[in-house]
Amino acid sequence: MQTIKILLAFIVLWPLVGFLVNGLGRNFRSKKMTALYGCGQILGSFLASIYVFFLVKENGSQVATYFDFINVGTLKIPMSFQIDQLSSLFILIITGVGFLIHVYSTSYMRDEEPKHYARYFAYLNLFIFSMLLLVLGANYVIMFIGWEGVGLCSYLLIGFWFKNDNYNYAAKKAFIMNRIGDLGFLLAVFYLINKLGTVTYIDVFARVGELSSQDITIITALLFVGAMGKSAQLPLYTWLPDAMAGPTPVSALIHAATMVTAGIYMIARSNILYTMAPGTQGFIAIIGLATALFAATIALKQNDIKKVLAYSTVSQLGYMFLGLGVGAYTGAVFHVMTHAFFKALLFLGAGSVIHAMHHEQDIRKMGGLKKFMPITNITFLLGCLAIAGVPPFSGFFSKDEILAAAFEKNPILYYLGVAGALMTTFYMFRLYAMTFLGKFRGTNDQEHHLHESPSAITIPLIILAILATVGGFIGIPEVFATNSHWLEQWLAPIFEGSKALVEVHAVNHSQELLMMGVVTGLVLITIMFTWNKFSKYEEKNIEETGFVKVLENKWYVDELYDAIIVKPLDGLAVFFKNIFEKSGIDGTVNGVGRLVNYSSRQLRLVQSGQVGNYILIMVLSIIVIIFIWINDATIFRFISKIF
Amino acid sequence: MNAIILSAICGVIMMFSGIFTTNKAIIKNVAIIALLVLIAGNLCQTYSIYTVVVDTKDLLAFSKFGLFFNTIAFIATLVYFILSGADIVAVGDYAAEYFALIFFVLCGVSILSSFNGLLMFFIGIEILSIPLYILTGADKKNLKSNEASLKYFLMGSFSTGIMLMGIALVYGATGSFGLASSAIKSANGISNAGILAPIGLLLLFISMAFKVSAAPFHFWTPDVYDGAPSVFTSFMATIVKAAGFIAFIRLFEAKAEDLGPTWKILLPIIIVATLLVGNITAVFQQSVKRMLAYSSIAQAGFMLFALYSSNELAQEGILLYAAAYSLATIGIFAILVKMQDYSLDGYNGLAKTQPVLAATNTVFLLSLAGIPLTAGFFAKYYMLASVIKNGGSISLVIIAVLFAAISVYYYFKVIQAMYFKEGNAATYEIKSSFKLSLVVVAAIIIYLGIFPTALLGFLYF
Amino acid sequence: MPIQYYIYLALALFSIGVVGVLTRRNAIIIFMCVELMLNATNLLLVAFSKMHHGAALVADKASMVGIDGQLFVFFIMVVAAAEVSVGLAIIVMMYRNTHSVDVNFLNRLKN
Amino acid sequence: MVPLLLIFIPVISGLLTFFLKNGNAAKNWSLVASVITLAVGLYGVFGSQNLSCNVEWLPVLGARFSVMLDGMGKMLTLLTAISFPIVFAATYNNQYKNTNAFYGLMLLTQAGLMGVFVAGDALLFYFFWELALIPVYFLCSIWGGEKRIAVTFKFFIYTFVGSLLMLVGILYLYNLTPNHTFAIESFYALKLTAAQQNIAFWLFFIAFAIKMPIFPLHTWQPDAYEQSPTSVTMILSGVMAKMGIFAVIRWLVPIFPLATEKFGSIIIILSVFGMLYASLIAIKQDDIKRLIAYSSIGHIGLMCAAIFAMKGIGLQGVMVQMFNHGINVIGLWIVANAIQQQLGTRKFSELGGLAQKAPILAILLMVMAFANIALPLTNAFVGEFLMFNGLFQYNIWLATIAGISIILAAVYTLNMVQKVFYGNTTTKTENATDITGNVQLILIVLVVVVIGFGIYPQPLINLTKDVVIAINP
Amino acid sequence: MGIVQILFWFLSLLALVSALMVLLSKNPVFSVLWLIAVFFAISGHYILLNAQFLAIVNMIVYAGAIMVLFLFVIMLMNLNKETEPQKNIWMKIAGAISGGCLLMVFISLVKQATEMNGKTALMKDGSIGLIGNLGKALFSDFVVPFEISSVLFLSAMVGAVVIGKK
Repeated sequence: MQTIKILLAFIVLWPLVGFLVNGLGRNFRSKKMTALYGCGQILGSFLASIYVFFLVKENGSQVATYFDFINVGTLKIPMSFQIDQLSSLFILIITGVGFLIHVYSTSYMRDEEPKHYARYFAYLNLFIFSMLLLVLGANYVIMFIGWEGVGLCSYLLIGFWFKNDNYNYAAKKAFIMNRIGDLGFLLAVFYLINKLGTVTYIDVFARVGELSSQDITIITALLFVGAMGKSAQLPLYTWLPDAMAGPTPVSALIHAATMVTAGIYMIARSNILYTMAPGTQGFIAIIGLATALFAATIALKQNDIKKVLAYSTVSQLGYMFLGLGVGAYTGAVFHVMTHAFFKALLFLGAGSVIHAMHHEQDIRKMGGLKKFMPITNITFLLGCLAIAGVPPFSGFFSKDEILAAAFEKNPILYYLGVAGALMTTFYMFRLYAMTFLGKFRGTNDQEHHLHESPSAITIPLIILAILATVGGFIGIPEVFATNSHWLEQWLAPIFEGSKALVEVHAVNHSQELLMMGVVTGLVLITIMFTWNKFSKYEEKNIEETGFVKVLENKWYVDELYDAIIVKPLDGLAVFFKNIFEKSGIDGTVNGVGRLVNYSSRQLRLVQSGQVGNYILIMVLSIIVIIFIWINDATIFRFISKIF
Repeated sequence: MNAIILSAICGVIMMFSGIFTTNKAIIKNVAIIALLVLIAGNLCQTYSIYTVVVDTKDLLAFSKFGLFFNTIAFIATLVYFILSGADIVAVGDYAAEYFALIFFVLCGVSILSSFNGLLMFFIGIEILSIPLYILTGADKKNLKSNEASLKYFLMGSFSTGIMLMGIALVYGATGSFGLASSAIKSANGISNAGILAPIGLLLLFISMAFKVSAAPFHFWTPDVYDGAPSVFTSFMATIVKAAGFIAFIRLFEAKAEDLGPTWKILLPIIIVATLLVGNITAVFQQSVKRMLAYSSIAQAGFMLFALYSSNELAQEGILLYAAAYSLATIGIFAILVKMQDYSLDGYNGLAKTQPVLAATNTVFLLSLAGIPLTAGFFAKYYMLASVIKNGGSISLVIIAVLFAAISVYYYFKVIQAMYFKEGNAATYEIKSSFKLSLVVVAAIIIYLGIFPTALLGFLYF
Repeated sequence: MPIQYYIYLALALFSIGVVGVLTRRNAIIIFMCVELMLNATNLLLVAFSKMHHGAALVADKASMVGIDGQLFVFFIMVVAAAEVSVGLAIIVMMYRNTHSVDVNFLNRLKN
Repeated sequence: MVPLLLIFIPVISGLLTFFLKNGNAAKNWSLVASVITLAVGLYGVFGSQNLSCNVEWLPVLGARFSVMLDGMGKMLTLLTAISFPIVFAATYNNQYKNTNAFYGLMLLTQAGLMGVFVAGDALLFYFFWELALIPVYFLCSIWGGEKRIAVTFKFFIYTFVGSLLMLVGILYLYNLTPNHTFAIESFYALKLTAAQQNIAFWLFFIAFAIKMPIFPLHTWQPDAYEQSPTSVTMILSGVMAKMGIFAVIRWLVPIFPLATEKFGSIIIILSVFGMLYASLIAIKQDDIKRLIAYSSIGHIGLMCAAIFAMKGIGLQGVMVQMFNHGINVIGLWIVANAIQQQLGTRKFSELGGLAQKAPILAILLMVMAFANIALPLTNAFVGEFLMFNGLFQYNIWLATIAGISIILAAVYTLNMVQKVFYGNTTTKTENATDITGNVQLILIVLVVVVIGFGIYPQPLINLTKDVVIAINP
Repeated sequence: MGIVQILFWFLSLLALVSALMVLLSKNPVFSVLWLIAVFFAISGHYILLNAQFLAIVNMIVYAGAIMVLFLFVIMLMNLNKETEPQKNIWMKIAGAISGGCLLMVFISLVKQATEMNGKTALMKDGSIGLIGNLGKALFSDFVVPFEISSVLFLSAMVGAVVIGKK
């Protein structure tokens, strides 16, 4: 117990130390030191995580409580970590992939001046810290801390090159969109506190029975809103493509491998709640699938290498939510993992390309890079195959598991899912072909400088490529071998609660095999088609029209949001500021003052200086007073109502 | 009785001192000494050390309240002499006579604080008024002064006429000029009071309202205060006015019932009207002197609360109010007299040229505005408290405080001029002794603002 | 004589005085009208004193009730005399400076 | 004993300051004095036992000079004690004409604030309430911006009307107390009828609402904050705004339970609307000071709403937030002051790219800004989390609507950060330098406090727990 | 209708008429003379009421001293002809009307004053008006106001000097 407590503290705090050291020392430490330190910290956490992983293997889930974060009346929110099969898996992914990307960054960011270089690593470490907090937290509040923390880091890293205002806008957009989600998350937490008086996972899941089904539905829905923001689902996905403003390794780490999967983690974590809320589950499934397809369609016509990957990320996340929606929690987590591998790989590959192309991101200006950068080429190709779901690459297994579960729920979901998969294959290979095949379309001096990236970049690529290739084998479906789904067994304790609630009757094997075969066939066909369509791609700038144009412009979603949300709010704000506040409220206040002044100016005219008038007024008022008095004082009575 | 006799004698002494010397400094000092004697005499009676025994046949009745008010009035006068004495003698050639008249006024004050019948009341009012007509016109070459005095005189005598008619009617109805009898009469019901008595009281009330410048009988106040020589304005606006209120209260605390329920309605209207006229009109004044005239109307509105809720809290209150208001106003006028330009702009930047004056003046103004830590706050406090204690209407109190807020508006205009506006306010030469006495007065005001009971403590034994 | 008569008479004189004060602009005449008002009250007081006296006589032949009313009148005359001396002095002073006793010219003091 | 010291150290040192002719002497002297006060305040929080003092004052009126420190009082006096030295140190380089008067008045203000927080007698409370106001009036009118006189005057009259109404209310209650006393206990002991409560409640509440300020009584506030000298603004928003909140908790809610329940909904709706309203306006501001002013209206609105929700957890949140908001907003003002002192402008349109020129300032502001939008692990998060909880328990929809302000807060705060620190430098900022040592030091201290209470808020909660239980068992 | 009644009505009429003439006559001197007439009428009333002392005093002090003083002043300023330029007619009307209203109000009052019904003023009888009784009362019960009124005269005297002296 004690060891685990210390270990977890170490895993979480070690990157924080890295952040502090790099951050504070950024002015007087060499890049080498910084890089070494930045990576070292994560490596430390990674190794610790491996150890923890095995500890968990031995003695299962444990909770390490450190101190009372908030302790008000009946509400107790301890600062405590819960390490179990799920979180141990995630911390492995985070620290592992994180480490690779740190290594990659050392070389990728080397052109920065030392202090910004250090700032970069500080942010990156801080991100790892928050992400670990997110997954390790033993209650929703701790998770929320990490949840917002990663948002902060993504804000900082997207806006890393803060001189460029567009980047800043992108960063701001990301943060605010996340906040919208966070509000949902918070409300869910309030709801829990309001109903159960606790937010600790164990208690909540234990006492879930006390909640009415309606409560559960509301809570889960609100939590899912949070997930929408963080994991870029419809309608809150638009920040993710813009987030590509940040440095490419950041996109790889935050916007592909780890942060954006926080939503999936959260739902997997609270799977019991979701299983008990079929309504929400259906909703999630639909949103997930819709996102998957929608993003895929957009990706079809993007020409910015990172944008394509961004949209594919959104779409893949959609798949994961589809998985969650149909109750394939394992599948979703599985896909998170594989996706972490191959999407990180793809991003890093893209980064390598961009690096070689001197920050040229438009694939129409590329092509034929195969011969210039072989390693990148190979690894990237592997990544594409993985994401396309070609057996036996990792993507195949995870995606297949989700689709199978989807078919289980409702064949339509399945067919649409397959369609999405094919689109994925299409745009990925379009990307690959346009980048690496054909002949080079860039400028000459670009061509001269083309070269393979240094080892600090290629080694992570290779490692990730291997993972992307073989990573799938930890979850071989029943079809091929019994009890071979290691991941499922590993995660079983987490999902047993849900399992108990809904009985899963797997698709019979023959049908599953058939489906696999068909899909694989389709995928291969698509690959061939795109391969030779785009390998001889010639740049022809003819104005696209009709539907294609809509796709190119991403369905005009940003414009739509601008029109229906941003503009009206803006107008309202302006109205409040310039009219309502100035003339309305303040006007009334000043109006009182003006009234006093005005009446003063009028009243002083009575003081005419004429004794005659004075006495006249006196006499008149005497008359009035007496007159009213003798007439039974009715008027006085009336006034007495006032006083 | 001491006070009445002594003040009369002091007046005579001052008259003759004018014959023996023309040195104004001496005259002033004589006056101060005489006043000290007067105060001593009055205190002798207050603490029943020695009292001149005169069988007044029930025409006068000396209460602790009245005697204590005398003390306050005399001390206020002392402060007034000390601060403005030099300016009094500077008004004209008749230094001694001015002091004599002031002493006669004080005689009237002490009568008004002890009358026990309409006869003495009437004589007291007249003794109070007639010297004032003269003091108002003391600056003979100044047309404003003349005009003020004539206006004051005409309207004053007119109100005297009304007062007498009131007295006559009361006499007709009750058959006596005493305060007590009609109180007894009213004890067994308003029905017996008939109509003439209440109407008589109404006329009396109106004439008194005139004396204390309550709307709508306030018209003389701004003109007279504005026209009269500033030093005498200061005297009129403070001691005389306070005395008027004492008379008012002593006259009506016994008789209010005769007016029946309407009484409790008529008064609020008068109060609100007075507050309204005073505060609102003051806002626009450019001349500080005139602004103070209106502010004195506003203050009168507040003092009327003591009449509205005639309980012992109100009595203490009116004493405190008299003290606080008199001290502050005397101080402000003493400074005003030193200014070369009475307009608001004349005060611009006084804080730089005369920091002490500015500071003390600020204290006085804060006191008038009723800001806590100054005596003025507790003065207003007592008024409001007395109303609420009588279960009087909250709404009336709220109206009152809102007007108090308005009063802050114009008092602070002066403060703004002194501290925040650029300019160099021109003053006549100022003795350091003057500054010192100003500081002392300010200190007293602040002390009373923290321990008001120090003043009122006398009443509790 | 019924007391009402005297009351009416006095009030009538009083009102005439008031009218005079209101309608004339010669300071002296205004002042005279004020004197008229005073006299009206004097008359009323005397009448009342006699009224009370008469009421009291019924009970006690030697009663002096009502004497205070007449003495009050006496004091009013005293005061009036004093007022007049001062008032006329003021008017004279005014006249010296402005060569007019017209109250309508008294308008230096106003807002 | 401690409360007396807390009041009289500032009073005496303040009065002495007026006689120090040398400006720097006055500065240092008042800095020292405030530090001493801080020491006493800390002693009051941790060490001391005898925390109340009750002596004769006006026996006739039933007013006693009774001061006492409970949890809330301790916390707020501590806030006051902390904020003054911080302000003095942070604005040490600001130059004022006749410095001694400035610092003297500042110390008197501190005395007034202290008094308000410790007063156990209604009349005394009213006295200090005004005493805190008068010096501020002079401070703002003499040392403020170009529109100072009019603006400050408005501010003064506005608040003065409020406090006069409160005075009427106090008198009203005083008159109802059996033995005619102003003691707070006897006010609590009053059993008021609904009718009585309905009158007196508003008399008190208006005064407090103006002070906080609550929509729609807030219009004096942005102007006043903008026009006052920044060090005064810090006090105004950091501490003085808390007077209103404090007063509601101490003098309103316990005395008028029925009215609180009856009018609570109205007030909460007003406050919530005010939050959104202020946040929206803040988005459109072009001036750092005005932006902070409006943002603080928003935060105060939340506190007020949480109070009237009358849920223990929410009240606890208010307690915590009173302290934390004070710290955070002072931090923001310090940044604003640093910028204005150095660049002579507060307009976003004229700023930009400061992150390159003044990285330290940028980082410190970043922390303050994120504290302002209640990011977790900053102190503000705890308070807002609890307050929203309370509001949520009161009414889900109100809480949801109020929650929108979380988003809006992010919008305007990030706007500010971006426009001031990011992007490219402008003509004004291109030769800016980083902040001076003292400001750095102060800001770092603040940041430490912000993060410290963000990670471990329990001390604040424990300090004020009893008060909450007393109000809402 | 006894002699008393006749005299009463005659004097009342005389008083009212001459009072009206006071404010109607243009020439101040005439006003003074009419006012004297009023005073005489009132003195007549006093005699009817058997208030002899007051009657005499009224003649001596008012008609004698005060009005003569008025006459002196008027002569001194020689206002003895049309001095008064035509004054704003509306003012006059307003004054007259309000004065009339005042009278109306008073009369209605007296009408309602039932407590006065049947009360009569004792005519040509009763000894309180006699100088001896008055003197006794004045120097016994009313000695204090009598003495104090000297202060009034003193101040009036001083005032007259201060103001009047060139």
